[in-house]
Amino acid sequence: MRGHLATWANTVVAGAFAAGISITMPAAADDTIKVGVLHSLSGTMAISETTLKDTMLFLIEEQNKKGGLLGKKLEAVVVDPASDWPLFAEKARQLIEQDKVAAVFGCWTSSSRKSVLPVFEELNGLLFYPVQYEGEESQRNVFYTGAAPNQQAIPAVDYLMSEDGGSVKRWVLAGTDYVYPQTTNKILKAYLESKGVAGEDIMVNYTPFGHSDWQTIVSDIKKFGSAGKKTAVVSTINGDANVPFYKELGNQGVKAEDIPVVAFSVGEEELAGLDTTPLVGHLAAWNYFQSVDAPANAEFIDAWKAYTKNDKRVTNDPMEAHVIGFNMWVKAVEKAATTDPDAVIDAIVGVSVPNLTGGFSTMMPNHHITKPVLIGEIQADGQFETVWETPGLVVGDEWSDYLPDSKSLIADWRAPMSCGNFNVATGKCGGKAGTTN
Amino acid sequence: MSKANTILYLDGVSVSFDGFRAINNLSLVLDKGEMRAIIGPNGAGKTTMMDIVTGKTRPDAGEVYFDGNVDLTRHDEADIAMLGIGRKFQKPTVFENHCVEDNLLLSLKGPRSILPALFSRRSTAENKRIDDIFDIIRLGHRRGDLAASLSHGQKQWLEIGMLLAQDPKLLLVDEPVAGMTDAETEETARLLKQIAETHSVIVVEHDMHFVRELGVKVTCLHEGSVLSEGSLDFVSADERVVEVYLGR
Amino acid sequence: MVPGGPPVRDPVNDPPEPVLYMGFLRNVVAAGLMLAATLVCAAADEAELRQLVAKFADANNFQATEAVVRELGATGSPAVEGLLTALSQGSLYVRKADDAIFVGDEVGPDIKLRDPLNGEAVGTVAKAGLTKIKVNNTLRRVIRDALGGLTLGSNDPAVRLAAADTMFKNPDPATIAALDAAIAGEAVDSVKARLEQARASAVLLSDLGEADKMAAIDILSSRADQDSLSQLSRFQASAEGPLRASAAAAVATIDQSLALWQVGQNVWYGISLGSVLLLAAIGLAITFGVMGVINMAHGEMVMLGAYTTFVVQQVIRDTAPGLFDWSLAIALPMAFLVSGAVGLAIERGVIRFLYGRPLETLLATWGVSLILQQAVRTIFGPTNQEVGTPTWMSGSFQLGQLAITWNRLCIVVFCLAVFALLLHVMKRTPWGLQMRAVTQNRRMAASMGIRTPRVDALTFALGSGIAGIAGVALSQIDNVSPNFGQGYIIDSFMVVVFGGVGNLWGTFVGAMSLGILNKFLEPYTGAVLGKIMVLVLIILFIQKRPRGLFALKGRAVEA
Amino acid sequence: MISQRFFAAGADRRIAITISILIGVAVIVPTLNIAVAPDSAFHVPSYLVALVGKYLCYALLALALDLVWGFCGILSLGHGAFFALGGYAMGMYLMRQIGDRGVYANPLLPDFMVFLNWKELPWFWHGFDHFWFAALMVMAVPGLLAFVFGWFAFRSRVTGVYLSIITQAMTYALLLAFFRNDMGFGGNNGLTDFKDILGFNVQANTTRSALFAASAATLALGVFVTWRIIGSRYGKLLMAVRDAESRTRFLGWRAENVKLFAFTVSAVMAGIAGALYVPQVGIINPGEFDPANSIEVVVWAAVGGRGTIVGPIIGAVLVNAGKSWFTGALPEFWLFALGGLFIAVTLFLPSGIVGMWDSWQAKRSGRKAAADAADATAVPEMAIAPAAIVRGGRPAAGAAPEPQPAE
Repeated sequence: MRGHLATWANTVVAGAFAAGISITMPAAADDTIKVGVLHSLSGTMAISETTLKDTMLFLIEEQNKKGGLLGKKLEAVVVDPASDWPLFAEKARQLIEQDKVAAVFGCWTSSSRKSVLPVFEELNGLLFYPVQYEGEESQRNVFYTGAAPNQQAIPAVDYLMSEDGGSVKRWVLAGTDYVYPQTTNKILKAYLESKGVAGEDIMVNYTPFGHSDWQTIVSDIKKFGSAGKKTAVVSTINGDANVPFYKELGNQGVKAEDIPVVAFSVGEEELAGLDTTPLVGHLAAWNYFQSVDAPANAEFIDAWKAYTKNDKRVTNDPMEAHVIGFNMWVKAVEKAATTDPDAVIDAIVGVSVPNLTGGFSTMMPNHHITKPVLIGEIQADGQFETVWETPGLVVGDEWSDYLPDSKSLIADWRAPMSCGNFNVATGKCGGKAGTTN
Repeated sequence: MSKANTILYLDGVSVSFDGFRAINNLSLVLDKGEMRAIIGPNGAGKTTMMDIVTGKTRPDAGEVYFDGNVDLTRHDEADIAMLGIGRKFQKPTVFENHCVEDNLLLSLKGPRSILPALFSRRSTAENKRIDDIFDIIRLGHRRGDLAASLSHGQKQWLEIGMLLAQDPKLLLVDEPVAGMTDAETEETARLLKQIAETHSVIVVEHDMHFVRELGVKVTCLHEGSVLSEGSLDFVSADERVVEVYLGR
Repeated sequence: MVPGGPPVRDPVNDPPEPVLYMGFLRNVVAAGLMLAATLVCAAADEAELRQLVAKFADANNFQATEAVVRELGATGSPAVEGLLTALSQGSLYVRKADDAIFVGDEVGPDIKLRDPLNGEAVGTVAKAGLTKIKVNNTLRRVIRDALGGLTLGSNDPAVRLAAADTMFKNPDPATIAALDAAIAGEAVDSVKARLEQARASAVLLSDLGEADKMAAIDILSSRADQDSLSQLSRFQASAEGPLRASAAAAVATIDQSLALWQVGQNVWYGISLGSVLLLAAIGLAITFGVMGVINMAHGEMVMLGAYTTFVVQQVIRDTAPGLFDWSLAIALPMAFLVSGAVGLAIERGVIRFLYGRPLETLLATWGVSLILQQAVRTIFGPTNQEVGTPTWMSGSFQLGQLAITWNRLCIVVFCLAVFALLLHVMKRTPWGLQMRAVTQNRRMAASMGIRTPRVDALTFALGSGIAGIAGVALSQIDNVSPNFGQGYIIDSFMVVVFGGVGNLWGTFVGAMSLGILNKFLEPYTGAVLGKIMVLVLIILFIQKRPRGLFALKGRAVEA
Repeated sequence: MISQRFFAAGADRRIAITISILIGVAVIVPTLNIAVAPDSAFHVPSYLVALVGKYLCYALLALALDLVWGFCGILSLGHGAFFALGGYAMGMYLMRQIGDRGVYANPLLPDFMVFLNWKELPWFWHGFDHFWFAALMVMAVPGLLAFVFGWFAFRSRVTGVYLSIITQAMTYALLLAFFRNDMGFGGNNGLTDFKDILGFNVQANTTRSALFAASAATLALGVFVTWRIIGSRYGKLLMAVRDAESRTRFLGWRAENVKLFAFTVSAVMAGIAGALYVPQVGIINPGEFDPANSIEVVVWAAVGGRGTIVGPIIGAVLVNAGKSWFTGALPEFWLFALGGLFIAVTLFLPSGIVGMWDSWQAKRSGRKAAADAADATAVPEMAIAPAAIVRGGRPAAGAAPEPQPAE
């Protein structure tokens, strides 16, 4: 009897620790620098994030071809957080604590970023986050290489209000019901009202994730648009729901000339799943399009297609964000001559690297970067054609000027301020004042 | 008819399922302390009648009274069981994953709410009662075994034992000897007769030998109503009964 | 309608019959010419046109291009039609060498050039040697309006009708004269009616007299749709006196009739959503309802059907593009076979060992669904795959004030057909008889000589195959991605359980009522709350009828 | 009496061992984490503490589910909802503890309310600044939901797949509702960025170790409570309801109340598990309501062994450890491995790991049984695993498995 109990007890203990032991197994080799890749490869977000994992592997391979970093080879550590937010935190902890990665490139949704934030803060890791997001955040350990609302939403609305964009007077703000659209729409609403758009000329509509029956909403949009004033739809509809939305738009005959739809979450990858002929002319606002005519871009696309051995693989904006973020990190590590996070955080502000649209992007003290804003129209071949771009680069604005509570906040991670939410009105750093770790 | 001295009183009861009349204007009266055998071909409505008495099925029409003045149509199964009607199913239904003793323990008369069940200890009175029942159903040697391991006949007895533990005023026993050996059948008849000394009993059975052994008044059901009633000899002499059993 | 764009369903209510009207052709051409004559004093000669066209080379922003387009439109010359169409499609180029303008067709890395005015082939040039003239929405609109004026004289009634519609939506008092001419020359009644409506909308904005405007209000109120409503209400806001009153009355009438139509529209949306639910659930009604297998991999069967469609279309695109319109018809049997075969393999490999343990089938099929999802992800990649819509399924048509899209209509019809077929199989064929016999009394069926394991396997394969063909239809409205099936599995279970397990009609009524309920709630509560309310209603409904809508009644034998 | 039974033979002994191990783990692991130098071979890294702490919460959830599924036959596909509600109650407390240290330095409103322009704290957020209130809500909210839901469902005699599907509908509806930002629970992002719990920094190693110890101890308590429930007369009744519900009704028991009690207790346990989970993972968001999560809980219980007390714990720990390992080691293919595991378990281990172990033991001891018949009173725990006996009321003897229409 005793023997069997002992065996049984062993099973429990062994089971409990199996994970830890086996994860520790790949012992860290000292001659490599590890880079964590934290993108979902399964579950609902795999559709968007898998490409970013491939991008990172590609960039690391390219860097190794150039001789690595600080004389060492780079080594990618890929994990699958499976679109499960708490799993993101677990995996982030594993990457930093167990695998001792020098930096992590990852996350897509705001929830996943929010879930890993405390981990990066606690363990003093580095996260490069490549996706456009709602802003209202600046964290010492995170670098936001995607667009803040002022680098995407506001220029898009500006364009539509301009004569070129059709002098739009009436707005439908349609989004998936989560934080990014809610915040973006709040900012846009405040912005539109500041430009004299009446409340009755703004229609806000939210749908659940993965919404697939768009009949009612598209017909509502049509109705709203038939009031005689030029109408446009600003879509913050999340990835998955876009395909059925555009299919319904096409079928109900909503033409871009009549009611253009400008989207912030629809890129080349999403369009790859669609016949775009009926959608020609609908818009997207990004900081990068595959179709951008720049030597750097052409070179990147060729190398990417060669790497993936797939002539049809498209590129998109979050990929460019990773390219910029990765190059910035490389440059900062070279500048600091170490991968130590504190040194990299100090070194990276002000680092400037070429982006793929033919200019340079710079890491600002608020850990957001400068980017051009491009407005593109969907073409029949599934690509975008740039119809407008900002004359210069736009600095990512982490705290929106159009939200009453964040108006007076700024972020500056350089010493001596070193604060993510400094209130210029009160002269105080809110929240985690003086947190250096 | 007066309900006063009856233990069970059914008058004009009808019920139908999707247009099929399972019970059709059925009237049946059982006196206190009486044992009655109910026979009838398949589909005569025997089990449905029991469903009505025990509250499982609500009648579409008619009166069902228990103990003279309790309207059974207003109560559900658990209420009716607490009023003092115990039922044994056609297919022996015991708690297969409990030991025999626990089967009886759960059936013992007593409070039926959750908290007492959660904290109660077994009392000496309960132990005594269980021992008594084991004496009656003669399963004392199997008390620690899983009910699932009992033979078919033993399960039937266990179920009867569970009914006894409930201490009901009226027992409804559905085909107690189905699948039993002759010896077991005899034993069961003895057991039921012993029970009938202190309880009112309705026995539904096909086995005529068994019914004869019980030696009680017989009611023959057909198509949901009473076809014939009286002693077994009287009923089996009834031409209509012969007809429904043998066909034309 | 973008001229020269993809063939779009003919928006004419009564089918146009150009042949019938051959006799009037001359008239029509004459009218067209007359119209051109009224637009400009004299037809511009070709040299002048070429001069105008050459201006595109210098136009380096949208406004400049727009100005050129307006000038070209103002010439009224039919010759510029092709040129403008090409511009709106983005196939007008400037040759870098000499700033000459051409219409170009992409042929691989090169572009075949044509003369912008007479369309004669000029030669082929590498892409690098040309600059495309960029267009945007605003410009496309301007072009469309310009073409609207030009195409009023077209030979094709459909084109004239489109032109009338464009002019209706962009009323301009300056066009009244042209419209009058067009109306006078128009022989097709439906086109004439639209022209009159276009004229009426222009009249409301003009400074014509009260009588004219009254007549215009009448014409518009007879149209009674959203557009005429908004034009009338705008007019009402600015008008005075009797005009205002009669416009108000017209607005009220239209409002009322539109409200009625709205109910119809909601019913249609509901039916259409219901048929999507039904398609997704109907296979489950067999595997779950009839066989009792809690098949969590059902959604993946639907997904396999959608991927089969994708593969079929890929093959057709590569080998026989002409067959593309038939791709769905070809995909249907393929999807049935693929999903059916996978279902058969699952039944033989896993489920048959688990019969009688329904909750464990849940576990095993959950595992199967994970494997299938990941397999598809590994083979096809995680991103959406493009499943094209055959031309006959694109676009929409108007039935009164109901906008009905062809793909939804096809799905509704298809769904009813599948349902009818399945009913027929279950109720009228020997196989269906065996299936029912086996599910009702297995041992009896076995002793009658029915090979029950075979019936089990085929029944499961049938359910899976039906899920596969549902995937073909659903690929037309949703993302084709590895997560495709996940979106339908919960809804499918809700439908089957709501309708009553084991009853095909229950599934039908369940799907339709949930669909319609959802669509009636949506306008009031929004999509999210609407869905939550439907779920809560299902929970409450199950309290009322614990065995679903169409529960089998009777003396259920209970242990 | 209790101590006597506690150290009795057979199943009870197993419980005693489990509780001892859990309490041992609760003491030893934090000690090894805090007191032992990081370079020592005995040091338990914080990463592992957080990970295993998470598994223990899952184990408690699986145990809660097993109380209703294994012992009462109610297959709830919505237990994740109770877990998440408990987690939200705790998350609300943690949010309120942030006070004015949020990014907007608003002393009253959590950050997500500030940037969505909320002006005042919604009424249901009041009280959550007190730990006792939050602790009460951790139990009361899931308990109340389960009570109301169960009261209606069991009274209407909704059973079998119908019940399973409406529990799924419940969690799905809650998922959609919590996604809505208007609900005031932070929408998709949920509640995060916690600072303190009871005045201690949630990110500190000591706090994490304390939370770990609390989880292990709570799980031990959960095991104890479940064991006491199962061992009582009510526990017997619970299984009686599972095996022959109508029989219990005809014996005068109110089967709906029997189920309702177990369902409510189970929901409360799940809520507590969620409350312990949230401070350890640092976030609670509507993803926890995902029906797929609830199905996974069922899978854990089934893998470990349904209808046993230790089974779900082993299942939860093993499956999650496997998931942690696979997602790191085979990021592209782990779903194949996980899916394959589920299929293999159902095909080859129909009564789970513990069930298989027991039947193996039973076989072994069966050989000794002839010599040692006196031990018959010790009922092996396997006996209450329904999988081993009769399925769907059909005699197991010799009958080939066959499909049955769902009820």
